[in-house]
Amino acid sequence: METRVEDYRKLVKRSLWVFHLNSGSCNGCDIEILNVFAPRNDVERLGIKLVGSPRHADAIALTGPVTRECLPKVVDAIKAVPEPKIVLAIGACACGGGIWYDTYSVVGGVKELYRIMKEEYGMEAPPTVFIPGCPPKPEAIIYGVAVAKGMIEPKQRRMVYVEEGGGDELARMLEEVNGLRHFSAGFKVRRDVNGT
Amino acid sequence: MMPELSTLVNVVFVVLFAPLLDGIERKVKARLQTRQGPPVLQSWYDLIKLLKRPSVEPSGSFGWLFRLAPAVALSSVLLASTFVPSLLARSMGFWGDLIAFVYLLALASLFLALGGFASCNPYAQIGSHREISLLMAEEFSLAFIVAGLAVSAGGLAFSAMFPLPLKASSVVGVLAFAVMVYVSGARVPFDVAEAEPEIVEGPLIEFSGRSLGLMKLTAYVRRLLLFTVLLNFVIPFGGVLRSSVYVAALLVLSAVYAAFEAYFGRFRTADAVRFLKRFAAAGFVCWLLAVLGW
Amino acid sequence: MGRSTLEGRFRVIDVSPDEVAEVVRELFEDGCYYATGMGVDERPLNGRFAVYHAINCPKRGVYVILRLTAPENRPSVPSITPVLRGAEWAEREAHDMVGVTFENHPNLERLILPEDWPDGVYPLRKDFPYNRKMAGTEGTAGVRGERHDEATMSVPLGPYHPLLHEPEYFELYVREDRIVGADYRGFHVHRGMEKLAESRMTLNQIPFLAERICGICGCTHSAAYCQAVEEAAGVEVPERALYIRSLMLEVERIHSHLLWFGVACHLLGFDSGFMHFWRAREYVMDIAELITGNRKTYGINLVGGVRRDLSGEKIQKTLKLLELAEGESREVIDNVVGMKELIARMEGVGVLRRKDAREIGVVGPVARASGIDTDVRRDHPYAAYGDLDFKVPVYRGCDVLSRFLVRVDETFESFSLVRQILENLPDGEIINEEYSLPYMEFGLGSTEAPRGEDVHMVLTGGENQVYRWHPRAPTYNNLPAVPLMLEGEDVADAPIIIASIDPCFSCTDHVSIVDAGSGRVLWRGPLLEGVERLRR
Amino acid sequence: MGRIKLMGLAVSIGKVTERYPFAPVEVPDDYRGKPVIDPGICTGCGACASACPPQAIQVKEEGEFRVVHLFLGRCIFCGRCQDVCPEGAIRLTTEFELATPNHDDLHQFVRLRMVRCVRCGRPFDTYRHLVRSLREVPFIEGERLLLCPECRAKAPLDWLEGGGDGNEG
Repeated sequence: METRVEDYRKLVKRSLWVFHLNSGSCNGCDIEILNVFAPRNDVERLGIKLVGSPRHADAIALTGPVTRECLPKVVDAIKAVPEPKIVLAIGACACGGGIWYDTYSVVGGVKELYRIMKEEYGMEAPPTVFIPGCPPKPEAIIYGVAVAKGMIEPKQRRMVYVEEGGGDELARMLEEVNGLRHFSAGFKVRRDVNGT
Repeated sequence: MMPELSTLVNVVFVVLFAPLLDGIERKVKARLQTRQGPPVLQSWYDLIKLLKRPSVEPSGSFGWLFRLAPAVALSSVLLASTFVPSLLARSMGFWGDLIAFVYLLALASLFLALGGFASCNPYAQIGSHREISLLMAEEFSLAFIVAGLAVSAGGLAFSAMFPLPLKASSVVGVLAFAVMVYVSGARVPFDVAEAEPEIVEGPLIEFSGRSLGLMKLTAYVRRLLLFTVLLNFVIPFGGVLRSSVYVAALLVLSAVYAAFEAYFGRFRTADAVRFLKRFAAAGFVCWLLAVLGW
Repeated sequence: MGRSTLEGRFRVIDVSPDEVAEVVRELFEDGCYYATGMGVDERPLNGRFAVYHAINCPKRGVYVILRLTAPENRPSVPSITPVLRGAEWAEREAHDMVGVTFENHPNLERLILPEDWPDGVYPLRKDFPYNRKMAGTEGTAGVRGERHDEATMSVPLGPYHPLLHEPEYFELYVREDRIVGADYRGFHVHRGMEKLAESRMTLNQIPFLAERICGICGCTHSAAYCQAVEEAAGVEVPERALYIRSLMLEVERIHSHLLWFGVACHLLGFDSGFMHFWRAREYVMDIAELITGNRKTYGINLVGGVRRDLSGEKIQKTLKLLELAEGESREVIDNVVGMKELIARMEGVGVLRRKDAREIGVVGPVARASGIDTDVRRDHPYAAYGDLDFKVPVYRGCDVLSRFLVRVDETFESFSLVRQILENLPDGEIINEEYSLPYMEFGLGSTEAPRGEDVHMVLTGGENQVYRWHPRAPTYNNLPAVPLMLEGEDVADAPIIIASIDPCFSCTDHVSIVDAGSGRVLWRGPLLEGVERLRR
Repeated sequence: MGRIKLMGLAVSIGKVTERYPFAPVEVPDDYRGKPVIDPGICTGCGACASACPPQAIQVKEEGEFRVVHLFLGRCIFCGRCQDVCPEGAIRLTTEFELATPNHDDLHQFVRLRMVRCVRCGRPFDTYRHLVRSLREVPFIEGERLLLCPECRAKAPLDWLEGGGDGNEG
């Protein structure tokens, strides 16, 4: 797997042709994809070109949550791109299904798509670079492409924070609270107070 | 130098330089669109990548024709390049090399179209249709121009025509030929066969990997050869000076053509064909002048 | 129920099934056109299904909402399509999604849901869970359209085609490079949005959902939704908020039109034009990023106002960027108009006659290019447009060029509007959050999106939710005109003609549609062909 | 003529291409970029989760812990979480370089310890949220906050019936 990615990166180091595959996106990401070809960002300078035929492509820029209607066509288009290939999942919809990730007419992002591809079509999931954003700004897309080409080490990392401390802390906390209120600690309920 | 060796040098030069020239054109266009553009070697990078990738054969295609087309197309332009003096002034000419040259280039176009038909993709078929109708329309003008120039130079061999004698007919002929070079280079507004927004690169849609690379290389070489013939018509001297003037002129010519291309909208097929039919008049004038001996 | 709101921008009238056709005919003869319609499952409230038809009367500045109901056991109401053609899709949509039958409808085919969707399952009924995934059924395919003869070739445009950038499907029937017929089939971008809004979402989450109906003109959708709720709940929106809303709507219009010019140039083979326009557009994107924190999805509208204020510094920066954008766009447009071969490819192409335009009920620049003087900003003033000064360009060429010119004029009107807004920005609060949401109150919000009239209807629900939300994007009204425009044209002109309505399929497909424009029975098969041909 | 002028315009403007990714790019200070939860402040109250339109933030309970899970892949960067967070624990940064080949990198988890109900022993709220609530309500109310909602609902009855000590746990 690793070597495959390495080979791929070597192959597309200076020339990466991308097929744009919209699987039911709102257009936001699609226009930003076009935007990276406009003068301000001009990714042609990095050897990147948008191609109209999946046959010519080295990578797929996938946008949208993959609607139920699009699913077979998306699978076909992915199939039509010759190996080795990579998928750039662009935007919140492609990365995680977006705002409609769980509705009746949406598959819900590439993870789900790959699951269905494997189960129903017996296809392996291609390596994927996730580019979150809604839509990602053009620079974020370029960053994603740079990550895919191995030009940049991604800096986004999984973060897990686990709160330390345990049961003893309750007493300390309550002391603190009670201290603030000039009451003694304890849980006695005073029944004689009105308004409880 | 021996003609064989010099021809070999020329062929190698043509193959190496043609993608570079395309890279330069891309750069020029980019600059005229206020953007940085790709590195000048970009077309080479693209080609190398394509040649490394496998080619996929679509299911419904005529396999053998589909497989054969890129190879035939490339070999015909390469064969054509042996007749034309490019970097070095000597090459393997023979008495009818002009005719052979013209038809070898046409053969390359034809196989591009046939490859498109063979892929059985509807866009490719429309593209191939357009390619053929354009080819027909081009032939008409080209026939007059070539005939005019041949009469003017007094022979059908390149050796007689390079350079052309300074006559009214040759001036008109060269100018008309310059336009034909633009047209058959498949440039906007005459790129109807490959129109990306309409029919997705037309005949090339189903080609991938190696065969796409060969097709692209064919197109680059074709353009370079057309430029070369045009320049040979006018460069009057030989030797080292010729080589450097040739390369410099090639760069200038290609930049000018690229600038034109960047600032034109695409024709409809019918408009393009109509234009070419009218343009045949220029070829006719050239021929007439030549016949009259001017 | 049975109330009638006599003031404001709309009026709800309960009509009986017997009189609806007559009422609709009278309205149409009065110059009104069909805006949109929705089916509502009101069974939990009163055991009935309801259909709301919204009819726009621009002359009177009011939307007339006709409400029809039918009992649960016999969900059937008379169709108004025979009287008003524009209602065809809306009625089919209600039939498909809610399961209301329309008597005498000429073509009550499935419209939105995939062909393999099981019969008798209606996603917009209240008993359908929004996140239920339905397995497909076999054997519901219909008959394929019959335009094929020896000399006619069928050219698929889509579902994946560089022209579209969205998965949609046009099938052109071509004889020697001439288009003899065209079909459109949509529904690829149906994302189940309406159901989602009434199930999982709360009142102030929906603006963000509405914004994602379309990534180009999202702000106009969220504004229309907020207006609809504000109308329903009677929320007073602070003056400053209204101005900021207008500001973003105009910024959006500029960016959308510049985008369109660029795409039009690209489709005409003039890529440098694309580059020039998109360079100028980049300043507009910067303005949006500066004011809202994102280039595209502004996320600025909430019910009751807007989320972000505008500091003096930002206003100064905006004005500076605006000047750059306007200067460059002006220069580029003036020169592009001077390029003869581009103009020649737009002139006289894709003609939509005024009469057809009226009947179909096209909106926005498409209508204005066919000589119909309509603009929601002027006819039904909303946000700050009542205070602002602008012209509505109208052209009579009926062709692609006129649509181009309408957009040119509009772009520069918008530049002036942005300036007016920034100069006259009133002080004060930007949001009013002190409101209470009534139960089952109807609201309608409409805006002039870059592509035309955008209408949202809302029925408020309890507990910070909506009971029903129905957006209708402008492309929904414009698309039926495309097959008419295509007929008899050169294949090479198909892209620019389709693009000339500035189609936004994701907008339309929030519910999505299919149609042949000619009432042909459709089949799902050909949809796959384009890609199948690419398959190994 | 138009085309010559346009060409001239292009030449006079020159090249507008930025050097990104080889040079950084400026974004406005209030750009809506990556949301970050400050795990030291978050109390796990769940306000963000209920405001989040795509449910990119979800709050779940896993045994002793309440888990605030932010899934960046689904985030639409609207900033509603920042609007509604009572603690200011979540805010949007200007960071937009989020691309990664690894789906796991798109998740942020904040696991907060929960308090057990003093009566039935069921974990029902985070320490932090409880402490905060205790500070804000009168002390008597505060003691009731140590009960889980169910026990709390029952509590007044117990007292009226003379059930005695509320502190059984």
